[in-house]
Amino acid sequence: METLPLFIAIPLAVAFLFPVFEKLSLRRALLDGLAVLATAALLAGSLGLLAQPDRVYWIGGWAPPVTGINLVSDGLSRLMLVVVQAISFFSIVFSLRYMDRYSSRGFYYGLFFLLLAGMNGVVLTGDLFNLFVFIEIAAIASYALVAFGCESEELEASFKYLVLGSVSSAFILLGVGMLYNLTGTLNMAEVAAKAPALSGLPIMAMVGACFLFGFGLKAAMVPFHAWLPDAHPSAPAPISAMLSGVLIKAGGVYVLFRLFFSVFGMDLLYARVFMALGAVSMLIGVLLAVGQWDFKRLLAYHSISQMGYVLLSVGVGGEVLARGGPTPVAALAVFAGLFHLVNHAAFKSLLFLCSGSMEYVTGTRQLAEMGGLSRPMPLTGLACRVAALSISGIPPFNGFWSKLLIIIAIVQAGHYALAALTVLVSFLTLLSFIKVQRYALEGPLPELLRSVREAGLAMSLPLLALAALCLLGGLLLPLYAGALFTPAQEAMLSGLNYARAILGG
Amino acid sequence: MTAILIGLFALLIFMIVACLIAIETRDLLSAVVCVGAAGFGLALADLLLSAPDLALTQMVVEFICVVVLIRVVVTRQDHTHETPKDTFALAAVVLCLGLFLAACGFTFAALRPFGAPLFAGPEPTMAGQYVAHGLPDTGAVNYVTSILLDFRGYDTLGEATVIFVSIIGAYAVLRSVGRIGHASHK
Amino acid sequence: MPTLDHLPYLFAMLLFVIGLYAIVAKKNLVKLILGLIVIEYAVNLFLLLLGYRGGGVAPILTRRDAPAEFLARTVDPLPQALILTAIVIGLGTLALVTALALRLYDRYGTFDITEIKKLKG
Amino acid sequence: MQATSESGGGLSPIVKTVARWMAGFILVFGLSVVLYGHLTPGGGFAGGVVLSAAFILVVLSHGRREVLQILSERAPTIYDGLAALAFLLLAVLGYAAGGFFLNFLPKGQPFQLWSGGIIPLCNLAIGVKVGACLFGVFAALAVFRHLHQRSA
Repeated sequence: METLPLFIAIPLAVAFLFPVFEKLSLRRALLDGLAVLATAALLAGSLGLLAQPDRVYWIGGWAPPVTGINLVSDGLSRLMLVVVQAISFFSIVFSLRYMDRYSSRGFYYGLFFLLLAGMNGVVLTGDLFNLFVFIEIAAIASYALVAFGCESEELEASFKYLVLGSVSSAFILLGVGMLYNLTGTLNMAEVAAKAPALSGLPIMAMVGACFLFGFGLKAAMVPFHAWLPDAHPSAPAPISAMLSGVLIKAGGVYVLFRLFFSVFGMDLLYARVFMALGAVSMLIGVLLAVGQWDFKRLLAYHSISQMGYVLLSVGVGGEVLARGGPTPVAALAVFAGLFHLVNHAAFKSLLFLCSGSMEYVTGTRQLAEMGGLSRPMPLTGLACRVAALSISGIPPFNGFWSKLLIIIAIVQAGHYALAALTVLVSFLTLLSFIKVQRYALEGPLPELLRSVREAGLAMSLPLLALAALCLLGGLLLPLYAGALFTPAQEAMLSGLNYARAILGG
Repeated sequence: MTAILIGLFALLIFMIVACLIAIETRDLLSAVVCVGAAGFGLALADLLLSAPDLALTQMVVEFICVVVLIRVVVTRQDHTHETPKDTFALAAVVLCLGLFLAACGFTFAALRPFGAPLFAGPEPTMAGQYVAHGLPDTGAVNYVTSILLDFRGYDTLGEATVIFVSIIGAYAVLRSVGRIGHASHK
Repeated sequence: MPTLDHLPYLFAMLLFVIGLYAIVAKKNLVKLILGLIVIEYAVNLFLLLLGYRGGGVAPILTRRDAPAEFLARTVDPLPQALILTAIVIGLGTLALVTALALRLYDRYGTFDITEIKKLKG
Repeated sequence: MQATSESGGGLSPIVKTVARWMAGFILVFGLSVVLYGHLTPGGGFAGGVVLSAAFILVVLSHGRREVLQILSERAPTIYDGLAALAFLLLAVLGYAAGGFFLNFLPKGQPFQLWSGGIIPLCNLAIGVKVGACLFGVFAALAVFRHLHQRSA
């Protein structure tokens, strides 16, 4: 029995059920149980998929020559699938308690599962238009979730996010239309098979620009980042963890990698654009983050900066590949980028969940109003420290290893200035997290917060689990790299072989 | 072909003028009506370009959109002063958009000319296969429907989901009480 | 440079640019929504133009048609299916954005985005 | 018309009766657009929008207060969810029969209402879904205004 469609069918079925459940006024425990069970099953399924070989599933039985829509499980999509399921599982467990602060639990779960279904659809699909449809599902669910608290700032952030997101979607659809006109197909593999004949035409630059703008906006790369620092902090904390932890990756960076590596084929121009976007995002993001006093807003700016690392590293890999440089260097750069992507998902979600835990008990997100929280909240304090050490790149946590690999790869590729920039940005990241430690966790406990306690096991457990992942993710890398990263890295490096593998030519 | 081109350009110019009026007029109600008119023009263009399914859908969707938007606008007073921002910024915006349009004009020469898509040529295309297999394999004589609900039924599931997301989202946003307990004071 | 063959595409893009202009330059929430609608029209029109075949007939078989001859004359049905999907997605976005705009109006008593920023203070 | 429905009173009895009759005709027209979607222009989406228009007409003519008495806030979302589930179920039934979204029913004779396998059923599910959804959005924006939260 083929399991790939279940990654979309299960979250959709669960999401469709929630309005019915609300009508029936079922007990809260039942809703919670269903949500946890569904995400846990999906997580187990995605881990099980890791052991299986690459495969393609043609929906409705329409395989070439009558090309229907296909689901593709290759190294890269399996990697993203695991990350999405893992973060969504932890976020749901965290929500059980945290969402007490909000009304309408049924709507919340409904939107959450639609967001999840949208991301799974994006990650698995092998069809350009289908990609657009599922990106819209994820995006519209995230617009609504950003405004879920119904406070004025949240509504405004959501409006801004929605307008910019819709414009980016329009550009994506334009790009899809042009590609369809040129190739007569929407299937990514078939487009990839025809792409070499089209390369060099000016229209391909237009198509590339449309996709770069569309997905760059969804990934919040720097010239297009204006919405993220408003939108991500406005959402409830588990949703911020989902948006920063996985949505900007699954709906932005992943698609950029898929399109530019597997469909268009990496060339020097695209690689340089990737590198430039990555470097600029990395620097501007961290510079804007240092001055922030709102904890979640600070984290949101760091998301821009950390995704810059990923794009820069992968861009360097693509550049080495395109100019015919040594393959091991390209492989290392791509590997480091993917490793950092996964690490960022772990520590950034952890940081957002920590901020949620602190907000839950203190009622504020302002660093200046907090202080000394590590004493009344030892577990949250510990998790928050681990995450801060990870994101600043302190050994032995996972962030250190991925940043080290990125810097080694950039040096080997001969870009010394970029390597120096990466080191500088790491240093600035460290500075801004020293500030977080200093004001939130250390120092005297303010009068108002004398009575705060840890918010309960349901909120602490996901924090501790993610903190353990941050520690072990780096130390145990040799054990799981072969199962998780190597196939993904190979899928990206093999470039246009993607088409051959799917079409069986 | 010439008659269709003339009709098409007339409709396009009508749509562009209607949209420009909609964007520049001060009265929101007339702006909504103008966009509705442009949508009506689009429905006519659909009919002209042999897409009756689209014409029907566009027309009914247009009706709903305009009713909803008018309902929103009509009872609410608006005091927006569209004072021109800063002439320099506005000029920069217009320049950027003009450059984008020029880039389109330059690069579109490589697209298939209007009226002669790949589908009409001898090359095998996705749509060509759908049309060849549409009647024998799905039994539907409306090819758009057979594509929507059979060959690409999965897309349609996604689309039905989008509508579901948007209504759940709209209901979530319209809740009168969002937060319980102490709201986060910023 | 484009000839008459590509001119319809450029008209669709002109419409697209008009919508973008509304989104970038206007300050009224309703105008922003109208800009989004115009952009959606433009993209739909662009896709439709891409699929048109000169002298084509609608992709619906009638009892009078001979199937083989019909297949050689029909316009490309695939873009039409895509546009139907895109129309519905646009409708969904419109519903959500209207709800947001209404809610913002209830909070601030205005559709003016600069006023909203000011009130937030 | 807008002003009266705003205050909740609705229009005169004659208008209400005519509107109800009209709504009936629109409903039948919408259903036929839905059911004949695989034979003529139309289909689930267009037909669903027509269905919602019938209900919207009734709401506009009868006014807020009367509608609120008979309509629960949650009704549209429930029908929406159930219809979406039905559509998903069709896909999953195909899955059980051999492939996700497999058209597993007999295709029938062309030009007959019962042809196209699962296509008419899909159209019906989508029609109900879109109708419920659009009516729900309209009702949320125009009738309910502020939804009362109910903790689940």
